Amino acid sequence: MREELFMAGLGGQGVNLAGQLIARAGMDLGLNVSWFPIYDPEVRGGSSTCTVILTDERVGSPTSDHPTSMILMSADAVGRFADRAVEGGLIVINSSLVHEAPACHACRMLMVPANEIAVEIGNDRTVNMSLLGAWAAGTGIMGIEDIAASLRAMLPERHHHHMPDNEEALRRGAAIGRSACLGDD
Amino acid sequence: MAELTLVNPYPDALTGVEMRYCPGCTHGTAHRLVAEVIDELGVKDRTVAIATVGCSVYAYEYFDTDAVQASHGRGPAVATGIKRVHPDSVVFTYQGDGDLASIGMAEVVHAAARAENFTIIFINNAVFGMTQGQMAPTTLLGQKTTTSPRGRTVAEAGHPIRICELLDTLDGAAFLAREALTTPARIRSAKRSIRRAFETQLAGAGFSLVELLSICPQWWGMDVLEAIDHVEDTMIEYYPVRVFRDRLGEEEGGGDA
Amino acid sequence: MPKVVIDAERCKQCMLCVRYCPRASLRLSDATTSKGYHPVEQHDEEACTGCAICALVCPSVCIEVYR
Amino acid sequence: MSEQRQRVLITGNEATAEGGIAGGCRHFFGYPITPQNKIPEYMSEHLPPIGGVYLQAESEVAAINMVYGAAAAGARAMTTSSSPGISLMQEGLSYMLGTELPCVIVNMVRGGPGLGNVAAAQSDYWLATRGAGHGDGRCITLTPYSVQELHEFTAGAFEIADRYRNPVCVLADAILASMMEPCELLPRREPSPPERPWAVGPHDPAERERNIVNSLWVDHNLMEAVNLRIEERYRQAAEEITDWEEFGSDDPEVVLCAYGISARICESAVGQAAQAGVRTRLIRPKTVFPFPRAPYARWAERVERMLVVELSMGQFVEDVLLSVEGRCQVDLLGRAGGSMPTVADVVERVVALAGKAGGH
Repeated sequence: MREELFMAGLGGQGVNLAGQLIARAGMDLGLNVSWFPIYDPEVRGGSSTCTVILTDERVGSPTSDHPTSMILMSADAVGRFADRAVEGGLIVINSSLVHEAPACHACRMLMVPANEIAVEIGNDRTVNMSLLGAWAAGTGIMGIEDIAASLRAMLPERHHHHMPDNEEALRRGAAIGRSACLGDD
Repeated sequence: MAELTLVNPYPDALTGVEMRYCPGCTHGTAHRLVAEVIDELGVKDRTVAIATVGCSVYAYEYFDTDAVQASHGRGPAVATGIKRVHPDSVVFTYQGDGDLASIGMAEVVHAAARAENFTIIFINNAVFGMTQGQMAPTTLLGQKTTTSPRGRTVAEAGHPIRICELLDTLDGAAFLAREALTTPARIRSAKRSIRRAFETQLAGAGFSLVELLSICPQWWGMDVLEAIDHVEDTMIEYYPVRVFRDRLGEEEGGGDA
Repeated sequence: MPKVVIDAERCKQCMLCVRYCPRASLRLSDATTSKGYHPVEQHDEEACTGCAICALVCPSVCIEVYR
Repeated sequence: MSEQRQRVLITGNEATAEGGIAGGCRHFFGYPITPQNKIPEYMSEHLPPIGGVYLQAESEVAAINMVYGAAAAGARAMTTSSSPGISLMQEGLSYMLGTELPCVIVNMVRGGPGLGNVAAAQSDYWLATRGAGHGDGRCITLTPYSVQELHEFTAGAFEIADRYRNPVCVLADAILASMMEPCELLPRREPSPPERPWAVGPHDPAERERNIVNSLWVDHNLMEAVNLRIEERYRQAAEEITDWEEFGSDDPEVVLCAYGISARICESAVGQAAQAGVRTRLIRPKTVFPFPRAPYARWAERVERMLVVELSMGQFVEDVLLSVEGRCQVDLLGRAGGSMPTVADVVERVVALAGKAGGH
């Protein structure tokens, strides 16, 4: 098993923290993991990217030429990176900022209105969480409770009052992920 | 007839190795004064001398203390490292004007700004001696050197640097003085300042530096006595001899003793 | 009577002691050191007060003063 | 949280810094430069509370000379930087070689030459293995390829530096510096370096003569003696600490040669090449000075081709060439300036080489 997750979005969307949560959860599940920010030298300015490798073998390269899954959080990210996904891979897209799904027929797409969900929950900081929830449900590698546990572990104590909002966002994302997967089948 | 006693015993903090300096070179005087102060303060066994690069490169052969040979200009950085490992050591660097005021300007300024608790003996003879007479940052305007053969001009080489005045802008400097190794009175005064600098360090008060106006008959093209007069008549005019800062004295509520 | 002892072999003939001796009791000798210098000698022992100024100004640290 | 071996997800920079502390370093002198700023940041947070010293120098030139002073005074001292800063430290390193002092420096290599960029590169291989400034000395050079190894190698570097009285360079890169991986932390060792009878500092004169830390030897015989002593230590080090890892097929058609981050790419390529029908084996040095010549010499007898993958235009390959001594063909896949080959790039070259090899 080897999952290569690539994440990209705008600065401030919590791309790197989201990637670290996955890596941490993977580590706690006993997998070999790596997390690596910005490997593409053309990634500059207001965007940020990271790559997470989850595997039960040696991690090898911490970068990924053709990710098995992607979480793309902005229109810019979709435009630049969507076509790198491996055939049959999963792409989770923040449909709040991306109105058209990319023409990538060989991939499974999950459209998650992450900003709207965050507004409904009443916490802007949860945008990345619904996307992670959808990714978890879409890949089946880990449960949202694993992600919530690593968030609790990594979040400074003073921010723990945000946990319920984050868990809610994870659940809503996962619900979208599950329904879409059912639809695929 | 009363028994005669030796009034100036050879300093314990000097090895006795014959110093390889030119006739009349005041490096020898400076070495002796520093060594006498080390003896008087009884700190020889915890003193580390930092020899640098220049005519005094062999300082570690002359001072009978632990010693580290530093690269050109880096004495204050090396001293910082030692002092941070052994705060109870007594550390001094011995640097010339090329070493301190040219290549090592950053190190001395930052050591002073950090209030590093060590002492710098700064020999200013306004010329690079060891490399055979080139212009130093402290070379006076009009002074001929092997790289200012028509005399130093502002247009070509800018102005000489006054180190004490420059460091006097930094809060971390606790003792700053400029002395001259020319006349008996000035040499006595120089020793008082050197002692004060070491006392400043022993009190943990911060950075101390004594600039010693010195002669270089060889590269000034003068005999020894002419060179001494040159310091008195010309050099002191640009480099005033005085105590710039004595924080220990200020704390003691009095002026310079 | 005070006494000045000069380590002639280390004297480099710089003349600082000669210049600053308040009693003019020092002078260059005719001797030659192995390095080719004429070392300083005390020619007027009667005049010497043992003030040690000669030693104070000597960069070669080669003068001992007894008093 | 106080168990001996805590497993944490941390960046390479943090693992390096904690490795230094674990190795007994309590004196850190540094100057900020990307991509290793997390190291001085970490040290500034963690050293003072345990009685250590963190000092931000005014330049890399000053930083290495502070390390020189601290090492002369007997401390386990360390500095870290990235390529342009390491260039500035060459003078100080040369003095430490000349005075036979131990220290640890870490170079998180970035793209160059010049100011370059902050992407990963391996173009300081020569600087690390041949460099250390002027004169006839070198840094013992370790090449970790994971966050765990950054941690362990940095900690172990102090032992090696002490044993051979020589600066030890941990040579990594911008990716290893910034990536996060699980890392089992070593317990923090007390700063108890071996006896240092040569160190300067306050002492009882009845117990030892004064110490002089010096590299000025005008008498060429004395200067040569220093060099011969250093050379003898390198010979010893070659016997005692040379280290490497091999991974992949026991009957390879092509042997891959890479260290550090390139070895990570090659590790993935070993698997993908197998899927493409080509058997490969990776030889990955963990030390590059001393260089593990033996495995290269051994496999050179058994394969026709080796492929060297490095993020530089042919530096590491020279040590491979010196090791195989012409017994097999050595090809180079080099990228420069912060660019990296993909796993697919490596596999493509391997497949092409295997084709050639089979054709003989």
